[in-house]
This record gives sequence, structure tokens and C-alpha cells, in this order.
Amino acid sequence: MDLSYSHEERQFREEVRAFLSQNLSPALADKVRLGARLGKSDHEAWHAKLNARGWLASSWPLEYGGTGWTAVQRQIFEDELALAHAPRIVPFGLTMLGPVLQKFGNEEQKRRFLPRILSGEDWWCQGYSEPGAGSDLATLRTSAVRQGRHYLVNGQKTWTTLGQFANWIFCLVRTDKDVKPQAGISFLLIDMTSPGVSVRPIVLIDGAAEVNEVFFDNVEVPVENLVGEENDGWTYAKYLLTHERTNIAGLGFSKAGLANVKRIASAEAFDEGLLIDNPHFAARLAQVEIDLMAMATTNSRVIAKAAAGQAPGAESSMLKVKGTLIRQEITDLNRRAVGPYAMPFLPEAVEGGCNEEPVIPDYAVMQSAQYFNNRKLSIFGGSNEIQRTIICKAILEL
Amino acid sequence: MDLSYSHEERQFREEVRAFLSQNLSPALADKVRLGARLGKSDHEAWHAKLNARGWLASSWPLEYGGTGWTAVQRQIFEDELALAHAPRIVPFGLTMLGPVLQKFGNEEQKRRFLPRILSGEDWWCQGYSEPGAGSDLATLRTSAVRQGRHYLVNGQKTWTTLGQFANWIFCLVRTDKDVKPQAGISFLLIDMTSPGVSVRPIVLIDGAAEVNEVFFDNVEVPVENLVGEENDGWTYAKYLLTHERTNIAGLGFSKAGLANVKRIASAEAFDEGLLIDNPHFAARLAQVEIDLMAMATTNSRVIAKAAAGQAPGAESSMLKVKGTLIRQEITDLNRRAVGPYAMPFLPEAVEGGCNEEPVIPDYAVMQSAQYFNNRKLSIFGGSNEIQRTIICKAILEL
Amino acid sequence: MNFQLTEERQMLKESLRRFFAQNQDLGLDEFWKALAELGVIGAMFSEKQGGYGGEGFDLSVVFEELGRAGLKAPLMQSGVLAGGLLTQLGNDDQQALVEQIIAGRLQLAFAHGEPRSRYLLRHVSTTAKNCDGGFRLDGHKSVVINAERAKKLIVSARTSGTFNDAGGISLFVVDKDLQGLQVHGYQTLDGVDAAEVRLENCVLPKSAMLGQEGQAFDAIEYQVARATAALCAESLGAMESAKELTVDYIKTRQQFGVAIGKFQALQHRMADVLIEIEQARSATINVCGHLEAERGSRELHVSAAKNLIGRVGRLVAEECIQLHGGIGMTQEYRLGAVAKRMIMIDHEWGDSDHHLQRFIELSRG
Amino acid sequence: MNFQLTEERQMLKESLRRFFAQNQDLGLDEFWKALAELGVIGAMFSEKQGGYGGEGFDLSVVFEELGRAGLKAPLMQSGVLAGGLLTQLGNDDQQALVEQIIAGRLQLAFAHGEPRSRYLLRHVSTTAKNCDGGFRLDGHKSVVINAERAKKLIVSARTSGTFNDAGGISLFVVDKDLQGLQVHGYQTLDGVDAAEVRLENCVLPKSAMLGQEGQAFDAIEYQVARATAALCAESLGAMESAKELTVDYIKTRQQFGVAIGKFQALQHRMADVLIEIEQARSATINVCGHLEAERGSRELHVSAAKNLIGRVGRLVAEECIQLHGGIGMTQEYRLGAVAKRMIMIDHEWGDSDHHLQRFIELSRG
Repeated sequence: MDLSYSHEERQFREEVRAFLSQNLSPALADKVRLGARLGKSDHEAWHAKLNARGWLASSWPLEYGGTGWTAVQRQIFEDELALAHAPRIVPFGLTMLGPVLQKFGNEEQKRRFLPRILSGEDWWCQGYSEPGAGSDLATLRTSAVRQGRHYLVNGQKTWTTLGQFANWIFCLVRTDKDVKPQAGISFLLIDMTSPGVSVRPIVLIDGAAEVNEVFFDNVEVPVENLVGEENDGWTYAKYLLTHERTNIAGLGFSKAGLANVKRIASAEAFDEGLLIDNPHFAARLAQVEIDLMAMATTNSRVIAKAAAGQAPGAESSMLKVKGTLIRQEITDLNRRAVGPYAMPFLPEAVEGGCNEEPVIPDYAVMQSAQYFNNRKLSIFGGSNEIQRTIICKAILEL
Repeated sequence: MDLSYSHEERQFREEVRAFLSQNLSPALADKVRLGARLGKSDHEAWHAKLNARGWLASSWPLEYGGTGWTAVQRQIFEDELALAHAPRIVPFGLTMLGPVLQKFGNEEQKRRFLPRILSGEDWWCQGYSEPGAGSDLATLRTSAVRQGRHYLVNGQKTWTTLGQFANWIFCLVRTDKDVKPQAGISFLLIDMTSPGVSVRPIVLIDGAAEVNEVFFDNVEVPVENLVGEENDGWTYAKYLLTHERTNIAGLGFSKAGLANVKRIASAEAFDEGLLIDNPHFAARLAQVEIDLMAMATTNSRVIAKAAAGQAPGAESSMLKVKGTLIRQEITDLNRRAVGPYAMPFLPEAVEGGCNEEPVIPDYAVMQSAQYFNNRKLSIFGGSNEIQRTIICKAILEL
Repeated sequence: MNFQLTEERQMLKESLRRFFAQNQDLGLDEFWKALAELGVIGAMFSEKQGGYGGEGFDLSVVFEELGRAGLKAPLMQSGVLAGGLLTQLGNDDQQALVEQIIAGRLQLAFAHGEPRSRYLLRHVSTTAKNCDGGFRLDGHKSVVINAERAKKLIVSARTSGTFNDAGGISLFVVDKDLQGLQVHGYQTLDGVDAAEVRLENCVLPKSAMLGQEGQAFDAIEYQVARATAALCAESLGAMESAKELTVDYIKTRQQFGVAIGKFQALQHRMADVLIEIEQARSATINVCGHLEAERGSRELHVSAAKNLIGRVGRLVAEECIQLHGGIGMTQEYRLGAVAKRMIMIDHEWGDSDHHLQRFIELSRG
Repeated sequence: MNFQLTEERQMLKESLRRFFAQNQDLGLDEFWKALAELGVIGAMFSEKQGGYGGEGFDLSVVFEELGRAGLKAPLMQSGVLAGGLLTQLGNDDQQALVEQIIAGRLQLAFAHGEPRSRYLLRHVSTTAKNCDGGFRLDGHKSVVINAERAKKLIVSARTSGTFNDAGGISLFVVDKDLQGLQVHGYQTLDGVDAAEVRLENCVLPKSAMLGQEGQAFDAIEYQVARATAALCAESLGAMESAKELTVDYIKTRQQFGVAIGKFQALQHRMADVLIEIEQARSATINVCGHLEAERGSRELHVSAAKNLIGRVGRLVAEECIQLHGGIGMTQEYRLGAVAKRMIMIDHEWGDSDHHLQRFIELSRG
């Protein structure tokens, strides 16, 4: 056993830190740290900087313009970005579609789509969930009917994250209704500028417009946009879900969040001292820090196994559950830390441009919104209940 | 609304307190407080004192030698006994069989059995559970086959609490195998001195021999020991289970337990001060005290409803779950409070007779044993899982 | 013991439930008027004070229904906090304002908390210094609910002592248009109007003082106790709403061909939610029933109840959102409003951590 | 990073698992002999010390298997605590005892805790006073594990300072038959031999001192860190056992016609148990991997791990008993032994509360 990074890994970490100090502007990092909602241009500018350094596609092989990094390097990279409060890399093109195309796409598709993901020309979003069909694909209803050189697509997708910024969507569609539910599904790439595609934002509980409904009304999709074989889409979708989950625990985000709690609790007054010195608050903080220290090692163990060629199966589910619980506990601590200032909701105060003296401390304005927004962590991407069921079946064989 | 006891109720409480100060010996109260295991004679002597005062059968009507008390009076009585560390009243004859006989027994049975419960001549135990049949009566297998003026009983009961002291057992037995599982069950009274009855102790995790297996090997039971109608036993059993659950929350035990934690934490050193002044321990203590304050009111609300003639249905289940969780949390606090002295296990040190200087503080010697023993609270008498299911069905209609 | 509502309160409860259900979309001003007409504002005050209620269980009936309906009303500020302080400490002129409140003609706000006071009631740094026979106020009051709509504020300020003393705190009735008083308004996450109030060189006549100089702490603590009881009831109403929505939802939402309410793991979690809501109801009864007890007992129940409500509110909000899944995360769906209200209530007059520590201190006597 | 055991440790682990499974009923003396023959005692010490291990992961491999098998061995006392102190501080004569330990010919005990010390290592009231060129010891040492079987005790006593100082603590190697030394033996709830040790007027020669006068605290803290790492591993092994027993049980036990392991509410609780055991494994790895780090980092990991192990141990013990139902409450069934061990481990060298507070203090540096 050896719990420390190798010399090369530590060097790599220094490289990442140097890159961040030169390329991540304090203004952008502040926005992320304070929980501001980023605009499309914020994301695009950050992606462009990473791409210029060749670091945007951290999980792609070199031949497609990726980094060729080991799993440990990717974890270091993700940790450092999160700790520096860099914007998260928007994953739909880079860590979801990219690997699917690389494995199952044809040459033409790879040539056509992969470079445009890196360049930022295409912004992808994900079309899996439908109203009434979350984890249960049996009820997937968006249909694609082959008509000559086109599929005619009708139906609706929902919870499409950042779909308002996207020009392409990868979708699971039903191409055969007469077979077992999972057998008749195909994986289709749809240009969102096609006639018949419309996007409607869903405002979330914290006022954020980050997810959307996407409607398809007689949309014609060229057959060359089919990935792999017709009716084999579920295979590709599963690959996408189980592949690339090294960061499923959200370790970097939790570390950054915890650092933020400490920063806030060291600024907040408590009676005649500071909140950080209050034994009850300190106990809450220490408890989650201890959990996080252990989870970091659990995460490394899973990565090490993956690096040794063992696919992390249900272990991803364990990391997902524990990781989201820890992240949510941290957002709860942040809301507690700011006291009565958890009530005001002032997103405009941290979205830049405001030169006035802040009405309330800038670190406080988004804490309750973030607390509510992060409830999604245990719901989207396979709810924690689904993950527990996977654990029971796969590991405990119950 | 009025949260306080009436003048009469307060007077009654004074009466109970006066009785306790005169009749409960400090030596016996100490044994209970310190968690010593009581012998048969301890119980019998205490029952006799209560019976002499007419207070043994607190839930029986006056005509059978009971008290005729209101539900509120019974709660006051139970609270005061627990707070004074009186031995608990052994419930099998008094609060389980008694009410069943009073409602469903024939005159001869009432005349024969009820007075002997009060006098202590008979010690009853309960024969419901069987190996492999806990909450699920479909698998109840102990059989009673009618042969002239006798039933021939064969089978096995288990988890029979204090069965080692009992001379009578009330049993659920299968009298008809060819009908729906619950329809073929009868309620039978069995003299444990009959040939073919044997009792084997089950030692529990804390070393206590309080539950038993009871075996029936061709035991002849006179037909006049059948309660009510043959094959109607499930009706009586349910009555027994839903009746007389005012004390299901164990409120008095929790109050006494909490007082005990405070006493111990005020005696235990912590660094240069006392444990009770340690903010982390104080927080644990306060948390459970706050929960208990609320549960006491929940308990009173259920009693008030019952007094107004509304049968407490699934509300008993809520009290059972929350009540046992609180009691268990308190035993956990007690074990924490004594620090490293939670390790020694010295039952003989508190079971009386030892005149030496105690090897370790007397309040410590049974804390871990009690912690483990009290795990049973959420298992026996309808596990907390069963109670949650009842709540879902009866109240939430899920 | 008796846990039945009086007939009057039962009737009030039922009429409020009907009215709130049918009038979800009233604007704040219309709603305030309607509350006056229904006599709801009067229910916050005793007969002697010109109302017909004013006890803990009057507050709880009204606020539980407000919480259940997810409605915002400045009732807490005008009817309980500021209104309560006026009745408790006011001279004749000041008492006269209460009639206007009950009639729905006057709204007030209570400006007490400060940027560094967190939840400590005695922590007042705003100063009131003698000047020319009156007082000059300077300071910053934070998260003052209803400040913009209020015509007058009741402001606490220190006439003596240091920032952490219970003694030396005084109250002033301040017109909103007073020179030197600045109000920076905003909304809270759950859509309530609040503001930062800054006082700079605000000069007041002596008559603006409410009660005795430097003696306001006890009254503040008492009125905050009443407000806390009302908040507990409001949160309880919100919990009941969240529970009903969730039970309805999991009965109808299908997954893998069955209603998700049939999944045992979800059922058992819902059972725990139900058990804890019953605890919250008991805690609310306890605090409402002890508002007129002696200070030690009253405040012990205040902190016990607010701690428990804070914990249970979090559990209910989180579990109900989780059991709903995605739909529970949307602004549009009714659950969000009550869930946010439960969490925001944790931040009014002390969160569960604050009241746990306060309970410990009070227990030591 | 590398989370693989070395080949040697992997082999040791496997051979221990086999041996322990086949030798559940050995008496303590036979078992101790067998451990020596298997070379297990030697695995507690480095090559320089006459063994062939001694690192954190050597301890964890052995203690995880002991915990899994639910076996008691005085290995912790002789092999880690007392043995470790001898190697760290001993003069040549004292070091020579280690060889006897490794050979299985000598058992020791470490008498450190006191009735009022709770879990604070620096809290020593037992005194060692100079007398006639030697020392006179007076005091009371509590819950001294293996005191009856040990031939010698290592006793901590204060040669200067007050009861709460880290400085001024000295160690002594004391023969059990020393005049004035009384041992009141008993068993712990999980069946381990322990005792209260009273020292009254115990006179020792100067040569009995282990290490420098008044300087023993650092060595004690370091050896307790090693013991804590071993305890974490032992608890982890016990957890794995409890989990396996429970999964097997709920797969076979039928209720209402199906295996109870098919009930979703139980499944999800079992999933949470599994997740937390993985956390416990990680915490154990963390502490074992930092035993040789600088003091601040080492002790931070000690307290983090012991806190987490204490919490998870309680969860696993309680959930596994609950999921078993009645059978889980019986003495006879194997679960009880491992469940009791998990809870008792919480009381050795600091429970989860103690280590949470210690973690907070250490974090502040």
C-alpha cells in the first residue's frame, strides 16, 4: 500500500496549479465560489482556455485530441479545478457523447462531431429522460420512424440540463414498439436547429433555469445520425452511464465546498467570538470532514481498481450515494454558517457588474439557493434509491 | 387546550409518590436503577405490595379487582413507578391475559384465573412466537388436536419472556389446517406443570436468561381451557395486541433513563471538569431530552383520544417506533457516559449481597449490557419495521 | 389535560382553511385587507388589547393554516412582533396604533437583528445617544421583514452597556420617512419582502421611545417567544402540506408498472416523516401552551420547540423533495414553496443549532 | 498510489483466515502459543526489533482477521502496546524481553488509564515518588486488559507535574508479584480479561524505569496510535463478519412466503451498511498509512479513523442485529460476539465523541 502520489503525479499537480493561476481569472473563480449562475459565454471561454492547452478532453485518448491521462491524473486535474473554483467542464459532449462516438460511432461521425466538441462549435445536451420515464426505460415514448433517408421523430424529453445553450442533442428514441422495451431503442443525434424542435425552460426550486423540456414535432433526422445499430441504443446508453464515472463522488466539489464553509465560519461572528470556534458548529464541520477524508480514499481505491483494468461496477453507486450525501451536508453547513443571511436571495449581487457596496456579505447570497439546487444531486443521474438497489443486486446479490 | 394535570390528577400523583416512598425499598430501587437482573421473588414481593394497596391491576375494571382508573391516571402511575425505579409490573397476566379473559372468557374462566393473577399464585407467560413465525402467523405450527375432553398439543413456542418463572402459558395453537391460515387458530390456556411441557432458556447477547423456548410434546389440555370459540383465536390475539398500549412509548422508562444519564454525567470526570459540562455530550443529552419532551405530549394526545373513546390504532405504532428509538438512544448515552468503564461486565456487583468496596462505580457495571439488551425493544412485540408498515397502510393508505 | 381546540378556534381554523384555499392569488395588500376583514389580525390580540384572542393557541391556529396554504402575510411583523411590543410597552399614543393594525390600516416591522448578532437577542450594536432632549440612532439592522411595506419600524438600539449586554437595550417607534434612514429592499428565497435598514444620524424625539429606557430586553424576548411559537405552527402547516402532496404523488406516480408508493423503502421513509411531524405538532403545542409560563419554563419550551421544528423541517423538506424526484425540484410545483418556507423558518429567530445550545444553557438555569 | 497488499501480507492474511476459521475453540494459552508459532507475534515488530513486520499494514492484516473471526488474543497488549513501548524506550535488558514476547513465552499488559482519566492520555494521577534511590508508586489503574495473564505490567506514573500535564509522565516495568500491587480481575462484556490494578506503596528500583524520567508521553501517544490503527482494523473485520452473516441470513429467512432480503426497505438499509463499511475500510487504510507521518498528521488520522470506526461500528452492530430480529439477540449466535466487539472497541482508547473533539483540537494545530 502507498497512499501518496508519486513524484510524477505531484509534478503534474504543480503543472495544473500553474495553469490555473495563469488562466483562471479571479473574477470567474469568485463567481463559481459564490454560487453565481454562469452564462454560456463563461463556459465557452473556459472551455476554450482548456482546449488551447490540450486539456479539455481529459478522458479522451490522444488520437482524438484528448490527454491520454491516467485515471489518477484525471482525478488530480478534477480536484485542482474544483479547489480553484474553476467552472465545471460541461460534460455532455466531452464525457458522455464523446466516448460513445469513439467506441460505437462510424468514422464519418467521429470525423464530423468530435473536433466540434473540442472547438466549442457544438454544444451538446442529453435526451434520455421523458416525463413519466426516469429510471424506467420501459415507458420511453419518443419515437423515430424510418422514412427513406430520414427518421421522423416525435415526442418529448425533459430535465435536459443546459439545453437552452445547446445546438445538438443525443437522444434515446423508440424505433421498434413490438419488442421488449429495452430492445427497441436507438441512439440518435439530432440537430436542434431542425424544424420542429423546441425548447422550454423548467425553472427549478431555487429560481435557476438550468434544465429544460425539449419537444420534437415531426422532426426529420437524417439516417446517418444514427449511432451504431438500430434498436441497439440501450447498449450504448449503458456504456455511457457506466463509463467515465471517476468523478461521480464529486470529491473536488466537496473539498472546495468544505474549504468554503471554513472560510465563511472564520468570518462569521458568534457571540463574542467566531463561528468556527463554536464547539457545536465545529463538531458538524469535523464530522463531515472526517467522512470526506475516508471517501477520498474510497474514491482512490476505486480509481486504482479501474486503472488495474477492473471495471468499477456497483462501486460507482456507492461513491454516488456517499458523495452526494456529503456534498449535500456541506451545502447545509454553508446555509447554517451564514445565519439569518441565509434568507436573502440576491443572485444579481454575484453575477457581476454590480459596483455598489454589497447589501449583505457576498458569500451569503446564494447559500440557500445552492442548498436547494443541490437536492438534485441525489435525484438526477440515477437517484440514490436506484443506486441502493443496484448495490443490493450487484454486490449483496439480494 | 390545557397541558397541565387537573387538581385531582396532581393529588393522585402525590398519593402514588407517598405510596412509593413507603413501599419501595431503596435497595430494590437501586437494583432497578443500576440495571440488576431481578429474581422471581423480587417481582413477587413488589406485586404483593401493589396488590395489597389494590393497585396491581391498573387497567382492570373495579369488578375484577382492578383500579378503575382513567387513562391519565394510569399514565401518571406508570410514570411515577418508572421514575422511582420500581420494578416494572410483569405484564403477561395483568395487561395481556386479564383483559382477554374479561372480554372473551367464560364465567368459570374468569372466576378461576383472574383472582390468581392478582394473588400471584399464577405466573403467566405468553406463547405466540414460534421459530420461523414471528410477525407472520401463516406459519404458526403448534397444533392442538381435539381428542374427547382434551386437546393434544404438540409444537414449540419461543421468545417466551420470563417463562422460567411461569406456571401457566396462554398460547395460540392451530386447530384447523384446512382453512385460511388466520382462521384456524385457537387461544388455549396451558398448565405448564402438565406432562410433556418443557422449558429451555435462551441466553441473550448480554448474558441474560430472560427468554425461553417452550416445548409441547403430546400435552393434554382440558377443553375447558379454550378461550372463546375454537378457531377464533386470532380475534382475541389482536384484541390483546391493540388493547392496553398506553405505555407502549415507555415514557416513564425514558424519563428515568434520562435522569440516570444526568446523574452519571454529573459524577463522571471530563478533563478538568465534569462530563455534563462538555458541550458535545450536553448536545447529545439535550437532543434526546427535547425529543422526549415532544413525545410525552404525543403520548398524552393519544391517551386523551383514547379517553374520548377513539381507539388508538396506528398511533400506537408511531409511539412504539419513536418511543423505542428514544429509549435506545438513552441507553447509548448511558454507555458513552461511563467511558472505559462501559467495558467491564459485573452483574454480580449489583445483584446484591456484595459488601466489598465496588471494583468499579456501581452505575457503570450494567450499562453496556443494558445497551445490548435494549436492542430488543425495536425487535420484540412487533418490530419497528412491522410498525412502519402498519403506519403506511393505516394512516397513509399506501 | 385537554388537546381539543375551543369551538371558536376550531371554527376559525376551518374558515381560514377554506378562505386560504380559495384565495391563493391575492396580492399582498388585498390579502392584508382580507385578513383584517376576516378578523384574523384581531385574533393576534387579546380583548383588552382590542382583539379577541392573543393566546398561543390563537397564534398557532392562524399560522398553521398560513403555513399549510403557503401564503405570505406580514401578520407576524404587524400582528405579533411589533404589535405585541406596542401593547406590552406602549403609552396611550403608541397603544392607539394597535387599533389601526387590527383594522388593517397600518403595517409595521420590527428592526432588531444586526449583521453580527446572528440569533442572539441581546446582541445589539446600534446606538441611541442622547442629543438635544431626544436620541440619535446609528447602526445597521439586517433582514428586516416587511420593512418596505411598513409605515413605521420598531427599532432596537443600545442606550447603555456593551453590544452583548441584555441590559441597556431600548426600543423606538420610527417613521419610515425619517431622515437618515435607508432601506435596501430584497426578497428572501421564499419570496418574502425584507430589507437591510441603515440608520445614520437619525434624530428622534424622546416620545419615540417605546417603554423604559434600557429595559426592553424582557419584552423583546417575550414577543420573540410568541413569534417563535407562531413560526413553529407555520412550519407545521407547511409540513402537513408537504406530506399530503407527497403521499398523493407516490400513490399516483408509476414506475416499473406500479405506483412508487408501493415500494417498501419509500413507504418506511414516509412513515418516519409522519412520526416526526407528530413530534413537531407536539412541540408546537408545548411552546404555545407555555407562552404564559414563568420565563425559565417558557424559554425552555421555545428553544426545545424551535430546535425540533428546525430538524424536522429539514427532514420533511428533504425527504418530500427526494420522494418526488425531479418534479419536486421545480419552481412551478407547489411543494417547492412549502419546502423553502420550512428551511427559511429555521433561519428566523434562531436555527436548530442555536436553540440546542440555548436549551443547554437554560437547562443549567 | 497503490492499495494492493504486498504478496507477503496477502499470504499472511489468507493463512490467518484459514487458521482462525479452523481453530475457533482454542484456549487463550494455546492460542497465544499458536500465534507465536505462526509468526503472528513477530509480525507486530520490525526486523530490527527481531520481528518481520511492525508497520501499520502488518497490524491491520492481522487484526482485521482476528476481528473477522471474533477471536480474543492478548496480542494488542503484548505485541503492540507494551511490546512497542519496550522497543521504543527500553534499555538492553528491557529490549531483551521482546524476544520472549515474539517467542510466545511472555505476556505483558499496559496499565495506563485511571478512574478519572476517561480517554485523555495525559491524565495520569498515579504517582511515582523518589525513595531510597528508587521509586514508590501509588495509584489506581483501570480496565487494564490482560493484567491477570501478564507476568509484567508497564505502568505509567507521574514523576512531576499535575494530573493533566503531558510532561512528567514516566513508565515502569513492574513484576506482577510486586508487594503492594493488587489485581482485581473481571471480564469485559465481550469476554476479554481485564482488571483494576491498585498500587499502594509499591517500591521499585531505579532500573525499573522505562525511558527517560518524565518524558514518556510521546511514546505512549505513538504506541496508542498504533494500537488504535489495529483496533480500527479489528472492528473492520468484525463489521465484515456481521455484514456477511446478515446478508446470508436475510437471503434465507422467510416471512410471508418470501426471503426477507427481498423486502426493499431492508435492502436499502443493507446498502447503507455496505457503503459505511467501505468508509470504515478507507479510514483504516488512512490511519495505517500515516502511522509514520509527523505527529500532527498521524494523530489527525488516528482521531478521524477512530471517530468514523466508532460511528460505523454502532451502525453496523445495530442494523445487523435489527435485520436479524430475535436470533440476532441471542448469545449463541455468532453475530453477538462481533457486535459486542465493535461496541467495546468504541471504548478502547477513545470513543467517537472523544475523537471528534480531539480532531477539532488537532485541526486547529
